[in-house]
Amino acid sequence: MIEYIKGYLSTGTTPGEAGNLFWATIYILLVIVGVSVAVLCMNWLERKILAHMQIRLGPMRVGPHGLLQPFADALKLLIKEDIIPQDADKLVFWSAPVVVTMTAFTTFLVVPFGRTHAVTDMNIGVLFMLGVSSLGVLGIIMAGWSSNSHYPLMGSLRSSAQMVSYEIAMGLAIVSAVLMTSLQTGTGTLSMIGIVEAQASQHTWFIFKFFPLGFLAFAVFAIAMVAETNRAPFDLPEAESELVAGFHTEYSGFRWSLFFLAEYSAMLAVSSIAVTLWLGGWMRPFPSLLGGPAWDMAFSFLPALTFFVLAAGCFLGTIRMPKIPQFRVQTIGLGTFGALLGLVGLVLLVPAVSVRVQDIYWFVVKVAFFMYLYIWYRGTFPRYRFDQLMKVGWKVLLPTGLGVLIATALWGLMPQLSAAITGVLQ
Amino acid sequence: MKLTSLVRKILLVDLVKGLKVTFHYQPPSEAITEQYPLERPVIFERFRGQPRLNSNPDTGESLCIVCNLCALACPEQLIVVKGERNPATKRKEVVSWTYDLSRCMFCGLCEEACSTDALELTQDYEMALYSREGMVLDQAALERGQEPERYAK
Amino acid sequence: MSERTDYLDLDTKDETFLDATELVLNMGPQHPSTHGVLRVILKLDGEKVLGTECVIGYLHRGVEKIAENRTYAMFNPYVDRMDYVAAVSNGLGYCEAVEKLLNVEAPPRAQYLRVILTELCRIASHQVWLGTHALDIGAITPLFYCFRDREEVLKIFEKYCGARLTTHAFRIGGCIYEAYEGFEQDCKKFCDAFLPKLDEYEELLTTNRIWGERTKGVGILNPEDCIALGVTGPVLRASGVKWDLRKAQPYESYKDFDFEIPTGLNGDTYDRYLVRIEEMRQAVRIIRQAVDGLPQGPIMAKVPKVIKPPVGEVYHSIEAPKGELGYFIVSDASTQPYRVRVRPPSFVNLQALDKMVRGLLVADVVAVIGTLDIVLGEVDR
Amino acid sequence: MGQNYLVVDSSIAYEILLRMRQDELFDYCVDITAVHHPKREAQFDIVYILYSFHHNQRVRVKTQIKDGERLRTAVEIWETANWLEREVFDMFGIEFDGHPDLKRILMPDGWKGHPLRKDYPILQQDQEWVHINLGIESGQ
Repeated sequence: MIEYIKGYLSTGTTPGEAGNLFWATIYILLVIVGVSVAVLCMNWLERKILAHMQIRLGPMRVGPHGLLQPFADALKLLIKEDIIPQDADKLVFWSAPVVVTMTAFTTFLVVPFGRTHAVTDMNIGVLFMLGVSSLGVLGIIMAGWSSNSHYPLMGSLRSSAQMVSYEIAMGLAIVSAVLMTSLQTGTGTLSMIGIVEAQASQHTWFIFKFFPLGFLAFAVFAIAMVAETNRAPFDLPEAESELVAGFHTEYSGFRWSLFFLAEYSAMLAVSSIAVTLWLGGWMRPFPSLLGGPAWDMAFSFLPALTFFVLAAGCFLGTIRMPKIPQFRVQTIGLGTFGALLGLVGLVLLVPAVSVRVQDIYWFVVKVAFFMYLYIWYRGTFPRYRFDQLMKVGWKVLLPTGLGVLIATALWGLMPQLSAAITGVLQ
Repeated sequence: MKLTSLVRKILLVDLVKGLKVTFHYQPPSEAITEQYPLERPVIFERFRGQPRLNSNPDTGESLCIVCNLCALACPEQLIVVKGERNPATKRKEVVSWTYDLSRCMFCGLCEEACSTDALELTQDYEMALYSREGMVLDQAALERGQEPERYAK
Repeated sequence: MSERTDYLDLDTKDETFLDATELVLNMGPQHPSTHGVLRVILKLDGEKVLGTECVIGYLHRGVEKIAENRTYAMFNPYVDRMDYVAAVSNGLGYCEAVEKLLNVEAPPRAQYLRVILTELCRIASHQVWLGTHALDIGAITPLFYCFRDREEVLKIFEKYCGARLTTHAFRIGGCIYEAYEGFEQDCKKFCDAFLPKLDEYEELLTTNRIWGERTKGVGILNPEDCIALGVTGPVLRASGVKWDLRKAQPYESYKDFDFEIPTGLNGDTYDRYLVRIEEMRQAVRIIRQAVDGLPQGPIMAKVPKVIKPPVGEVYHSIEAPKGELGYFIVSDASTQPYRVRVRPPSFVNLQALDKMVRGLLVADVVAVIGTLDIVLGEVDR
Repeated sequence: MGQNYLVVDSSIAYEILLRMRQDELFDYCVDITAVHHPKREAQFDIVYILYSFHHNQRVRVKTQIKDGERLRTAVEIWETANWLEREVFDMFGIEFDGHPDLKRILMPDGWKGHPLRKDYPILQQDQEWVHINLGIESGQ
């Protein structure tokens, strides 16, 4: 068995490429579990970070520092009464959250967490991701329409208009990144893994390529992706102060939690695209500037170090817990959690593990950065109005994206162009 | 001027300024949340909370002289004082004294009307109950003051 | 509830599936951003507002009827419950109206104390407005900053009169509570700490492009409409009418203080926001002057224990945070007022909603409701 | 200051108000309210509180009407009179001729009685309405 695993791991391909159905299934399960855990973490982190930005403490009662709050919430949602409005279109109402969740998870098929850590490496990976993730809007429209209520309907209409207009700007930004992959080899690639490898071979992340063009494309994408996932300041479809809860006003319990799950996994998915296309995917920072085995060694300690820091934070928390009997369980729990994190850190110190985990670690760190941005935006900005949102999409992002695309193409063709011009001149 | 504002607009200076404000409020020391049962709020001296009937600390006699001024001053007419003149001491003594906390709006008019400082609105604030019945306080309850339920084990 | 369909004259005769262009959206009474139990029925074309109708009265408690059955002193705590975020102002208006009826005047020290507390209350009220208004427009964080700073005001209230919200701070004829020890320092400390916080709110909102786009040019009221609709307070001033009862018909000791009346130019939501922010700054200015010049002396005028004003009637109004708050009291020489009429600023200002939101989008409706700064306790009384 | 008032006959009340608005520039109608005197023959005092931005002056225009008498609306003079007159109607049952939308404003639609009349006791309520609409015997 171990031999088999070792044998597979040494092949250095994704299960999709290898055509290995068994491993593909395992990877898919891992991805689903991983994404769900990430959503749970996001739930807690968002509440905590947002709370601290708003000079509050956030959840503090369920578990130490509210660490068990997401589980309590999930449990509550699961056992909550399942309400389907009387006048709802039952079938569509029932299937909408399923559609939304399925599309959100399907996109993770092609996300490369590492060179070999992807379910499959499609040669149209980016297209696949874009296509599937925009199917999510279908579920939102279904939810809004089938609820048979004004607020959800308006929410879903807003959502569809928003997604359609921002999809274009997003696409243009992506194309300019894809163009960059063709610079040295002459042929570009749409494969997610291929794009990261192109960045590796060009010794730069695409965000710094052709400065400021790469950065501009990235910025266009970064704004469009917030709009695409219906998050503040573009959270019009669920604008709480206007539309109560937007398209999921009539949903409750488990169905509502599916929407929640889908929203957060969509956020993770688009962040993964951004990371893959512009931030070097699984590559560690400065692979060429700080190259060499010594630096490799140093960077390989970072995953373990992160866990040690988290564990230390937990232990600090146990010390700062109120010293009263009611908090003994919580203190012990936090201590155990810290010990667990430390243990994971120790495991990560093992060279065989750390080599394999590094890729995932850097990918997750980059995605986490985007998640923090999402929360930060939400804590800071007011909400756009519908027409202004459209204005930003069509009048600012679309021309910028188009301009960046043309400029990238011209810049990329510079050697040929200059050769041609000099040829003509001679 | 126009150019600088344009540059600022393109560089999203206004948005970054806002982001800075929310960012620097993140340290837990900035949080103003009070963890209520553990941290008790500071109640100031003049707070108008749970009513109490004071008695003379030396003799233990009630300070109330059944003058009925508090009952007359109360906008909600929730104080009912019944007294009887004690033939022995020639003083009025309380027969029944009720205070309907459920209708009280803690305006403090009864406290101001009281001529002997017998009725006092204290700093106790934990008055929530599960039923309305317990809200009508009699003399004994008013003299005892608040005994908040302890949630701690 | 009894079903009514005649709220809006909907043209329903040839409404088929395809040409049903008008949508009737019922906003409230349970809705996140109607600031209480306001119910607005919107007639929409897509998201464009064609017309509105406000249904109010969900919080009607019959304050005016209660007044006829209470003595003058007893009714005092009830007025706090109308505009519950600016309870001190309500009490001030009522006490002054009765004082006018009795023909007494509060002693100077009481007048200064009243000014300090009312201006603190103005700040507190504007902070609640700012927080909720920003929340309506989608910025959730200013709410918490505002409430954090409002807490300091409420602490001063609690130290001064024993209650935080429904304060019952003043009595007819003056104040009953003497300034506690450290009152002046507390007020000054608050003023010093508050101004930088105000700049912080401005950093979050004033220059923010999203805030600007959401508020500039939204819900414009020109001065003529304002006057015709009887709109007062910051809403009127934002339209460019420089009218403030504190200056126009100074009551209490307001004539002793030096302060500006901020006015706007366009009368849109953004101007109203700026006017209120500036009003908070001016309130700080007044508080500083009043604390520095706080005279010594009695705090209560000679008022009989049982208040029995002569037969007559009086109308007195003050500049509450929301606008002109007036009390019309008719006395029949008994201990109870014969009739008390409250002229609530929120009620009259709310009437302007329809004019302001026609032609705007649903998202603007919540912005306009927020900018009117209504308190449903006062609208419905 | 500001306690001036004039009493006019109900038949010419509208003309007086119009004059006040146009000639005397009382452009801001502060409040419209009523006072009920059940013992008088003309039971109701209608009080218009006006303010002039030009003169910085406040004035009250009072007129008396009998129960059931109607008064011409002031909505055409001041838009703000709309809700104020509706409230007077709701609370006193005084009807205004020519009002665009005279219906109850604070009390629920279909409520019987006008609460601010003196003959309406403070504890009274429309039992029937409460029973039908809330499904309980008493709202108190």
